Amino acid sequence: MTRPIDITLHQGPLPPAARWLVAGAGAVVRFEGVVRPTEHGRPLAALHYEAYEPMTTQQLHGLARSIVAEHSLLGVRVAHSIGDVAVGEVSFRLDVAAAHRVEALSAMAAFIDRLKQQVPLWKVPRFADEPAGLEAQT
Amino acid sequence: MTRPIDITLHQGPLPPAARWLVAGAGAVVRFEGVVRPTEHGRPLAALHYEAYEPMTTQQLHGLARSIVAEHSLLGVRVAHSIGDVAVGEVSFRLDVAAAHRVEALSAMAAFIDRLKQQVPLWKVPRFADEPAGLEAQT
Amino acid sequence: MNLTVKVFGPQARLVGREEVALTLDEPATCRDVRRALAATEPALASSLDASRFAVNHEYVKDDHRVAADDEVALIGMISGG
Amino acid sequence: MNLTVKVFGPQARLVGREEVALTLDEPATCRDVRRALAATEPALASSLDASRFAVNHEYVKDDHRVAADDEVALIGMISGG
Repeated sequence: MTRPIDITLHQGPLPPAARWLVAGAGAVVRFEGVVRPTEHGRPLAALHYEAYEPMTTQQLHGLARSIVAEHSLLGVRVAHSIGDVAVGEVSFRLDVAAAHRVEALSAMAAFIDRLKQQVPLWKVPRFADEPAGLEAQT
Repeated sequence: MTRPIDITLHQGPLPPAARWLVAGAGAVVRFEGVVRPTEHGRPLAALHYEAYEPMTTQQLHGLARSIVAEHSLLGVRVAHSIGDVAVGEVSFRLDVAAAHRVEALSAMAAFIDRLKQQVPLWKVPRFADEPAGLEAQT
Repeated sequence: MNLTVKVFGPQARLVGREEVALTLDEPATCRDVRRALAATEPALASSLDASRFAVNHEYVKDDHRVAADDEVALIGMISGG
Repeated sequence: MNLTVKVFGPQARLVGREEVALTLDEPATCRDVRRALAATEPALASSLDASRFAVNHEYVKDDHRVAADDEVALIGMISGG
């Protein structure tokens, strides 16, 4: 049986995605990470995301394969922004499909925990009260 | 601050829903329950869902209010099918918005656990190899 | 006292209908309803202990008194989601 | 041996550029790279211990030997999602 894994790095905010259905799945769970209006209480304009390709995509693939195997998933789909993502926009989306909800929810928590530990992705705040700095050159 | 709660019972399978964004949310999580192809190994045609209105909607509202308070959510949106939902179609959708992912994911697990314990919703299998029975009259 | 109890989902299939008519001595509580259902509808035996009653759309305990004009519902074998 | 180390995100902002040039005695391991970075870039002091190295796009341990033509990257202060 095919266990679809789909990894995308997308320049700028993630556009809305269609429903993702996987044959045999009873539970499809989607996580969307949205840029919040403040960081440590200071108003944000945007977050600037960086990746280190091809390592970032390779690590995301490896993580997805591990999580699929450990949680008996039917599929995983990941999209992450690079570049600027303004407040209120979506920078990260994770879709998980499983036969039952328990695996889907535990897989989602595990994926995000390990993403934050091991996948080369960085964010740099662009505060609302500062001009574009070094980020503008990168 | 408004904590939006939206409860819908929908006749038949749930149509695709647009992205749901809530001001200030950093994590928006969507769960979709899909009718699986078999039940106890026997091929299904559909599940037939029943509610007991207005109690079902009242219980869903009460559960949503509790979960919002216990997990500091920014909003909850619930849609559940009544009537027939064919294999592969969506019968249940739960959207949860929170500042951070930990609350959103724990709220989602808690909501579904308690939904299954306390909300008057029933399902009756329609197997692929049997004619429509009593269900057709209800 | 004559009382009808609404039943739903798999329990409605087990008893073959969506309401069960009972005759109870007064005063009656949901505990009496439970006993009368067990006696009248043996098909509910395996699921009745794990079922609750709602009276007028609110969950109640088994010592809740019921009146003939109450809307009584058996809430059992639920499985939303 | 001359080696450049790629740095990213907040660490690139801390050092003011995206690559740090180092001169190392041979043979050199990532442990030597870490020491040289600490000496060259004091701004990395607070985050260097919690950072890892990737050589040619694979995570490596600190005893990994590096060569002048390796692509060495400091992977620290990551925060995807």
